[in-house]
Amino acid sequence: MELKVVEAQIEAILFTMGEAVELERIAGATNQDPETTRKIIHNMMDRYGEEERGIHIIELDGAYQLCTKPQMYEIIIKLTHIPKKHVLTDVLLETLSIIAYKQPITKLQIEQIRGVKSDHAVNKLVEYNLVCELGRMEVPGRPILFGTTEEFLRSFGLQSLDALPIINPEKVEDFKLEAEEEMQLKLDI
Amino acid sequence: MELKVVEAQIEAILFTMGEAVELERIAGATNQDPETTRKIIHNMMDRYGEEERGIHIIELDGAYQLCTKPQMYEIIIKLTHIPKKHVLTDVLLETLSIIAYKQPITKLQIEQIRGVKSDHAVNKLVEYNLVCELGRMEVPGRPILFGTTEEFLRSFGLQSLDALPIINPEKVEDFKLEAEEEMQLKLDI
Amino acid sequence: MGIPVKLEAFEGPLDLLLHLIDKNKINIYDIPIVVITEQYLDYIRQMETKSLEIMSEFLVMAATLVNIKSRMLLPAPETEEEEAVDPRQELVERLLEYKMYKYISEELKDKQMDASRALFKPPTIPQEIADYREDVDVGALLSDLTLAKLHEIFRSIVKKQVDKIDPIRSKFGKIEKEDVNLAAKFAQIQEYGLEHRRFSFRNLLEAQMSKMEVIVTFLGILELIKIGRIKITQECLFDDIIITYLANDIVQMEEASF
Repeated sequence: MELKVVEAQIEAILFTMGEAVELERIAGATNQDPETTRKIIHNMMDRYGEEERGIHIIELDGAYQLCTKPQMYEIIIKLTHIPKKHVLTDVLLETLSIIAYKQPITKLQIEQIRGVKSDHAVNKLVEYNLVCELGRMEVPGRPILFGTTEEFLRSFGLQSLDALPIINPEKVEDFKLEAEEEMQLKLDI
Repeated sequence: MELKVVEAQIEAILFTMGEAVELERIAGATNQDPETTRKIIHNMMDRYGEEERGIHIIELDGAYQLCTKPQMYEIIIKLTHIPKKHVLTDVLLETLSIIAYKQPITKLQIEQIRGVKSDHAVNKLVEYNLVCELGRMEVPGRPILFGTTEEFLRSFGLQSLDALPIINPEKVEDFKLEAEEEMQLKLDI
Repeated sequence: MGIPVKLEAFEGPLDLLLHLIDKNKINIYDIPIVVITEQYLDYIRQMETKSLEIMSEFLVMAATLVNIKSRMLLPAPETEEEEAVDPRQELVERLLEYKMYKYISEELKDKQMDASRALFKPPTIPQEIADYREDVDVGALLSDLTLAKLHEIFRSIVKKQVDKIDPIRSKFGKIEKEDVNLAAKFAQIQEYGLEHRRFSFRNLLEAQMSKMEVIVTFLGILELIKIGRIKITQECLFDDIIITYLANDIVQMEEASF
């Protein structure tokens, strides 16, 4: 087999495995004898080292691993420190309002109200520190109960949750009547 | 900064992050303007593609990710067990293609095209992270709008939604001709 | 008919219709409604589906076909300006659109096969970097959001919930769920135990009428083990479990720790 192809295979193996892979396993997968494989890998190591590359191959006790070069550490820090843009999407707003008014509430209950899986939205709100875990519900499975944080109250200048605007029970009644009338209309046609 | 150094930095970033990284973040970390960064990355993509390399860079809707070349698959499965991706049933594929082409789309609109209830299919696709909520449609009832995710692009090897197979108007014509040719009986009322 | 017909599973009414058109090798633009309608109704008759919802979707399509059929039998009304629209038009359009997506989903399937051969690598961010969490500026995040708006959003969700309740059907009577009396079942198992002393767990479960009864019986057995009134033995793995009743009387459920 052509040398270049074997090199590509070794690169792919080390990339996918992530961890250190023993020489014998690499040799077995690429159908080369171990000694040849070792030479090929060392040849690759030299090239990775010489060239301006971000990654290189290191040897660990007869095993090989791909990793970033130490001098790249700074750039990774820089990347992870770039502030991400955060926005409250409709999905997040909706989920937040349900949690604010219905707390303590489980993920399942939120999903029942919204009609769709809401894991992602709840996790994001937790990440944004607007929502937190309040404990667990004492039913089978012990699901987590969610509620709003102090940060949430502070942001809205609320002293406590009691200060949240209230949904008027009469309003709900109105909605019901409205819906009934609409339905009646449809039936009358 | 020397071009080679920036390239090495980009390689290190993509390797470390593993997942898709947005162009803006790469540009920010490497201190380049986005357009220059984009050119550098595309240049790298070409080189990775041409050279006998085991890995290459793919683009996903303005983000970039490192992965193995498809032809390396056989070698790698010799070494490691690769978890099976979700096998999509015909129902799920059908629903997914409607969402991909018609997004943003509501459940009701999907059902109108398919002629059957599609809750289960949509929920499964959301669960598999192939489909997500995009917001709400501003009509009475404010139904949820669905669209495809980055994971969808990745799983189907698409750079962006523009890379979706095209529904060619000629294809419609083809279907018609096909049917006519095959026609053995032309019954009419 | 007497001929066993193996019904294929159709995803929905359009799927079935496409199959019929395909089977008869006819042009989708020129569906012979009479033939297709008859075959369609035939399929529905043979269909064994317990789901009313699925069935009703097929029936709606059947009704549409019958409707088209009847409209085609009637003479087209003479209008001067408009050209009479073929009643099949809308159906053909829907069918074509559906057929397109079926075709596309096959294309996507191939793409997925190809794409699944590319392998990715999990992130390997050094721990100390991964631990870094920038503070989210909650103030900026909520800058456009007022309490009134939050309230409005919640109200519209509540309204949506209310809308979902069908005011007509919600007033219909309910189908009562069967009532399994836990206490009675608990006593019953013990009576059975007093009488038989050694008995098969499997037989006991098989004697139950419903899933709910099986569950309650199982719970009862667990409780009786816990309070030491029975013991169980099993010869081999997956063998039947033999229950031995140890006590000489019956305890009420209140005395047990349910």
